[in-house]
Amino acid sequence: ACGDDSDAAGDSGPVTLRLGYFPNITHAPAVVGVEKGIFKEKLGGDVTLETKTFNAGPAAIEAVFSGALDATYIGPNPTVNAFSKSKGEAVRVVSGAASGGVALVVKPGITSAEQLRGKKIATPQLGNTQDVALRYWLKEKGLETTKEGGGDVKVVPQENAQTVETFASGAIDGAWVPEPFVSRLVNAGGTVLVDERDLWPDKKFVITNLLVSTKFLKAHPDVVKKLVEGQVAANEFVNTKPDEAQQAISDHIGKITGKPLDTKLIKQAWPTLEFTNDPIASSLKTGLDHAVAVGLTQPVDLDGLYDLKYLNEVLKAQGKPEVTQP
Amino acid sequence: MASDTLAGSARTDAEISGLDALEIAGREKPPSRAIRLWAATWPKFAALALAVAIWQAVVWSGWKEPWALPGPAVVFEDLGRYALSASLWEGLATTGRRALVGFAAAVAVGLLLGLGVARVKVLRAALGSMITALQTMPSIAWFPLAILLFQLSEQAIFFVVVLGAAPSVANGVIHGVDYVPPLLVRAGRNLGARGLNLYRYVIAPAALPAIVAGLKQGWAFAWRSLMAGELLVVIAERTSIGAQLTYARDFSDAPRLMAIMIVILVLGLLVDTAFGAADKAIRRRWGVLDQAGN
Amino acid sequence: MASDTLAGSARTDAEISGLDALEIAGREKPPSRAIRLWAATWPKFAALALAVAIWQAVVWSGWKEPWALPGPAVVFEDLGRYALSASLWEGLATTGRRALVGFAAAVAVGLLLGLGVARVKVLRAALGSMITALQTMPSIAWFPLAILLFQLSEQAIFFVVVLGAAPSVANGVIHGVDYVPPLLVRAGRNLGARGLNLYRYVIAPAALPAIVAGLKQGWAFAWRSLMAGELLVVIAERTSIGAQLTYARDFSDAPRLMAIMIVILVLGLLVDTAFGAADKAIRRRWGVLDQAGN
Amino acid sequence: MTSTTTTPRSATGSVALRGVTKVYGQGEQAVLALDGLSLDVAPGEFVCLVGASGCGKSTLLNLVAGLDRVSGGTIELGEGVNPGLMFQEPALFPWSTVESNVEVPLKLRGLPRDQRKERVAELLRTVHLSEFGRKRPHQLSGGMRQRVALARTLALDTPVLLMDEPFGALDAMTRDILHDELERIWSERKLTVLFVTHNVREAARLADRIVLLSSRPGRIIYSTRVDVPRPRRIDSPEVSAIAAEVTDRLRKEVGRHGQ
Amino acid sequence: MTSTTTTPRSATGSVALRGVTKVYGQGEQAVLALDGLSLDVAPGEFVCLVGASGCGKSTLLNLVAGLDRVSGGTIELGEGVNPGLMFQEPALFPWSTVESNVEVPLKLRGLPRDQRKERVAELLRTVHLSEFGRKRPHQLSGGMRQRVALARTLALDTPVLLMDEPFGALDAMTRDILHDELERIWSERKLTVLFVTHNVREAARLADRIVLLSSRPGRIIYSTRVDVPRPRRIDSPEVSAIAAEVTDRLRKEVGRHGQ
Ligand SMILES: Nc1ncnc2c1ncn2[C@@H]1O[C@H](COP(=O)(O)OP(=O)(O)OP(=O)(O)O)[C@@H](O)[C@H]1O
Ligand SMILES: Nc1ncnc2c1ncn2[C@@H]1O[C@H](COP(=O)(O)OP(=O)(O)OP(=O)(O)O)[C@@H](O)[C@H]1O
Ligand SMILES: [Mg+2]
Ligand SMILES: [Mg+2]
Repeated sequence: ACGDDSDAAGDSGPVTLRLGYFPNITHAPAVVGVEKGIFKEKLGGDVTLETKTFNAGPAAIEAVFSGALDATYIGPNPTVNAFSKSKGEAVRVVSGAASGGVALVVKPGITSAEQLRGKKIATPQLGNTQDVALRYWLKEKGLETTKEGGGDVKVVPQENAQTVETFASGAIDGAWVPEPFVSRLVNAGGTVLVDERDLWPDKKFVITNLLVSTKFLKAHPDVVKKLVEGQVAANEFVNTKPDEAQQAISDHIGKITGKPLDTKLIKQAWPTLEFTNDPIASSLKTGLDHAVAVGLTQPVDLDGLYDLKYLNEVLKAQGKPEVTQP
Repeated sequence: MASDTLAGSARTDAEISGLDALEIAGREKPPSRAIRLWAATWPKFAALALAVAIWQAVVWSGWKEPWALPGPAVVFEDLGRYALSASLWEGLATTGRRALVGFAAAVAVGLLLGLGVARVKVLRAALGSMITALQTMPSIAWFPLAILLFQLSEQAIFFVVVLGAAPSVANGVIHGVDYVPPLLVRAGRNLGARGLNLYRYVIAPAALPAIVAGLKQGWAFAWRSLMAGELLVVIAERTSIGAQLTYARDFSDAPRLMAIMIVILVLGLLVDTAFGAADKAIRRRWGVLDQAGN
Repeated sequence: MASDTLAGSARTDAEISGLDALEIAGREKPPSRAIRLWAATWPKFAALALAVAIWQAVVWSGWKEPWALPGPAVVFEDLGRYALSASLWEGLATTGRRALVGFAAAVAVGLLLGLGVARVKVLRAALGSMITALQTMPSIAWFPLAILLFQLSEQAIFFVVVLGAAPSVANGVIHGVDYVPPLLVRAGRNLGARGLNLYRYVIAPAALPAIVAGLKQGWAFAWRSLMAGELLVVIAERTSIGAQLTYARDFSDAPRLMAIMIVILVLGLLVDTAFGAADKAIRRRWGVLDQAGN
Repeated sequence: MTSTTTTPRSATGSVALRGVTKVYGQGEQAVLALDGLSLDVAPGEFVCLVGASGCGKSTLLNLVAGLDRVSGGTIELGEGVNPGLMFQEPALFPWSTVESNVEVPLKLRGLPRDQRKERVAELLRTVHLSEFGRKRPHQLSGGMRQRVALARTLALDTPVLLMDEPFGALDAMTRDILHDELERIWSERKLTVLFVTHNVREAARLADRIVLLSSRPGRIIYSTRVDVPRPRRIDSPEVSAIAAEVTDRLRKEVGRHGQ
Repeated sequence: MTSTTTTPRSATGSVALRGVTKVYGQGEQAVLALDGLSLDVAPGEFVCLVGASGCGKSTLLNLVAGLDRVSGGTIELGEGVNPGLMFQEPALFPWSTVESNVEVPLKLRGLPRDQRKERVAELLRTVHLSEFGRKRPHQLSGGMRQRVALARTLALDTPVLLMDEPFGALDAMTRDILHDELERIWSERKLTVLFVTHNVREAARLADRIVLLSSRPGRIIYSTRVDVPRPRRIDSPEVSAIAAEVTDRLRKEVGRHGQ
């Protein structure tokens, strides 16, 4: 494992950075950064970049835990799980990547929370951000839910792919899901009842952030800084040349899945997402509070999760506004 | 102790190789029931102790961080908590019921399919190879169809379980029927067994060992399909082992994951014990028990 | 055509039940190779045509929206596009290589494990029941361990495949060895076969049918484990059938999903044909071929 | 190979073979086991088949029992007759006890349970295995298995019995006893018996007629009536004389073939 | 059950049984098959065992061959002697051709390929099955299978041969021929033979000594030397006389048992 072989915090010698991400629209900066060679360029000749793609968070976290991965783009839930399960030791968030892109899509005809009474609403996974967001929102609207799926509104956690199938077949009445599933449900005849951005201050909440293993961060802070540079540059690219970025995403997904993703779908989902370097730490914290409020988790201490020093150095050097370190 | 031919003759001793010695040792009559029980039990405990010891040693070596690879103490502590919680027992109840119903359905389908394919030429030509092909289809490929057909009901889970396990059972039946000694089939026919009676009196009992083997493989397929299928439908207020397994992984909860793995292993052991007893009974009847040395 | 005893005697005709008639029909010598080939082929095509026809009928009935259940035309069109694209062939190459290597490893492990457990009493007592228990462990439970042990390399995938398939192979071996007729073992021993030679000349060939059956089940387990394991990690933009299957589902791409299912079925059919040929060769040698009617 | 289709005859217990030919395998591998064999067995007749090893005796019985198809010629049996065949090997069901093995044909005939039990006990007594009813085949000696097979075949209660070396694995005494039993049953039930044996004295002891088959391909080369009055004794001079004559013929045949 | 441990003797080919007891099963199910049987076979001796069906003859051979454990007593064989056993059933390997079946013991002795082929051909000639080398067991007749088993046992080339009704399924002529062959091989190679048969004439034709076993449990009740000079003929008056005497004894034994 290359991550462990240079324990001395030296910056010399060849280093391999093993980076994980999902071939997915919410991971656009990662996909574009890899596809367009932005990371390679920023990391320079001394650092070899190895990329791995994942289908779901747990495997990525397992890889980080086992030392098979040095950094990964990942959603807020696995981030919290990795941090809390390792008692705050294993991982650090060094940058944000994306915000937004989540909505409650329901069958046409449902126009208010009250109409959801007795209905079945899907979420990606019990206790994940979307699940919590749905339950908290319902609670605020005075609708009870239970962890086991009972209550006024029946919450059914299931894989997103399956949500599309069950929504299409009429087995569920709606779903609180991230992109690109929002767009896909809309295409399957759904209407957006709640755009989650509307529930957050500044319409911002984290959907993807960049995580590095603490070990790697300690051993190669310089490499992490270069990685963050790459992330910032990738976001720059994504935000300034959306068409090219969308094409790159489509091509990249095509390489892995054997079929390029329809750019129409990407275009449709694009406006709901915001690609920002700010990890929006407050939204993660708030989300956790909500989870505690709806009785899904015990309080978790997130102190020390964020290490935004490098991000702020990079932003400062580029004359961009820094983000607040919580 | 009785002396014997082999011990009494030097040449044999010299020629006996390691494995042979074990085989012959196995053939000796055990002096008592207690010793027999002990002989059957201690290797299990030894194996278990060895496995736990190696595990503990690896953990102590500091090879991986404790959150990546928790030690036995942590896992067994979590297992204890898990065993005291309602979720294990409720999960077991739900999953166990589904496993039994699904497996029963799979066995029914598999037996019929297997018998049909094994003895009816046209069916064999048409479906024979399809059975293994179906067997290789991963459960998730059936999920969309399951949902189309059964929506979010338990039937969807059973559908996946049956599609996973029935081919295995059918293959066991076909294999068994294919290798029924022709002499016994002839004997049965001559004794007046035709059609269904031939199955009942000759083919089924002759194929029984292979059918039991097929059932065992089918159980494994059924259980694995169930573990996947239980994610398909998380029915209101009903927790299940399959869902708990995935949640443990989703939450990166290594101790709980390993606790559930232990539960699955224990269940597997229990089921195997049942199959093993059935198989042993058959082998005793057929007179092929002694040779294997137990 | 030759007349025969059964046709020549009215009593038998009257007594023959439906199934029996088919069996007897099967025993008649086919007049030529062409007709034999035709007899083996038409039921397959008939079954295929029937399946496609039912599918088309369901689609035409408008039971489900076309994007939920696409019709044969759409799927076959997509299959054509898929077959012309590089991704199918690259995926097949990657997955096929993994399947072969993983299966080979599983067979090696399974055979050794099976032989050891079948013949060494202590091992059987210690590990016998564990084999089925391991078999029931779903692949996803092994993923964390696979990553711990092998990081994100292909070995992690092989690990999952071997853990999935080896128990199945081992169970086949154990079953085969358990049912070797004791008379043949005695004959072998008396002819001077001890230790390894006894395996080589008696036990292995006698258990071969059951071992082949175990290998077939093992292949199904290996393939399913592989389909799951390929999601574990996608190495350096390398596409694979398993990844394509899951992504097709993730993207709700029903036609592509069904196209991949067809590819998997065809692969399964090919593999089964190979196993079937091996089995038929064995049955011909053993003289148990005729009875099954093909 | 010529062949004709025929209609069943009415005489129960009669067996008629017309130009029966049997070829095993195909092409170069083909073995001509029987070549145009014709044989008429009258109802109630006891015919012993004698012939060299591999000359087609078992093949013939299998064909008459309807377990194999003739390659040419026809075999006619009385209407509704299902001949009982005692195979050359015991062919017992290894998964059942001795009792259950003998019970199978009774069950298949739908006999009620108590009648079955009674009949099984009676048959096991006939073959002197009453104490072994609850044993399994693998716990028996070779000769015992053969006797169980005999009991099972007798349980069929058919008018035509085909027996393939039924007493080959038995000692002389047990065999003598079973000869008497078989003769008794045969005459009581007026059975037609086709009996294969290598023991020429046995043939002379039991048969109305002895038929000698030639070596591959099997054809009838000699046939003789045994006119010794019953009851006969296997070591009586008359039986010995007949046996000597048949042995002589057999010797000539095998000798001819050997050259 | 008493038992003693013994040291191997030196005389190759000798077989010595001392108070051999064999019990099958346990508890109530137990069957006493042999009860304190003692028998000495000198090197080069041809001993025939005769006894009623189920009296323990096959059991005895299995014990001598080391395939089963005695329940009491000891069996001593010459140093390094591995007796060849021809089972009551052919026990051929169904997956191999006739040739390969016969070749197995030669392979296991590590004979080079061309010597093996030669020896197999010679053995198949001995049992008159040269044309059937490439067939599989299921394509043979019962008697043919038995002859293949004989060839395979002879291929073992051991000084002690145990034969369990080796010619039971053969016609008289083939049997005569094989008697001659066996006698030739026996005298050429100075074999020790323990030969189970139900055919008392066969015993008188072949044996130096005939041993009669009682019915369950098996014990030796009678033993006689056959002093007829070789070569003998099976239908010679001397052989017949001995056979008659043994039959008489056997009859008495079975009769006694029957009461
Ligand atoms: N299934 C088969 N396939 C090929 N050849 C066969 C088959 N069955 C029998 N034969 C051949 O047919 C011939 C006659 O065999 P059959 O068993 O009828 O002889 P048999 O007269 O009963 O001999 P035996 O007295 O030795 O039992 C033999 O040459 C044998 O090799
Ligand atoms: N495996 C076994 N389990 C229980 N009993 C057995 C077993 N094998 C043999 N016996 C019993 O031991 C006795 C002797 O059997 P054995 O086979 O030695 O007889 P045999 O003298 O060879 O008879 P035959 O002439 O009929 O072959 C019989 O009563 C038989 O039932
Ligand atoms: Mg025969
Ligand atoms: Mg015997």
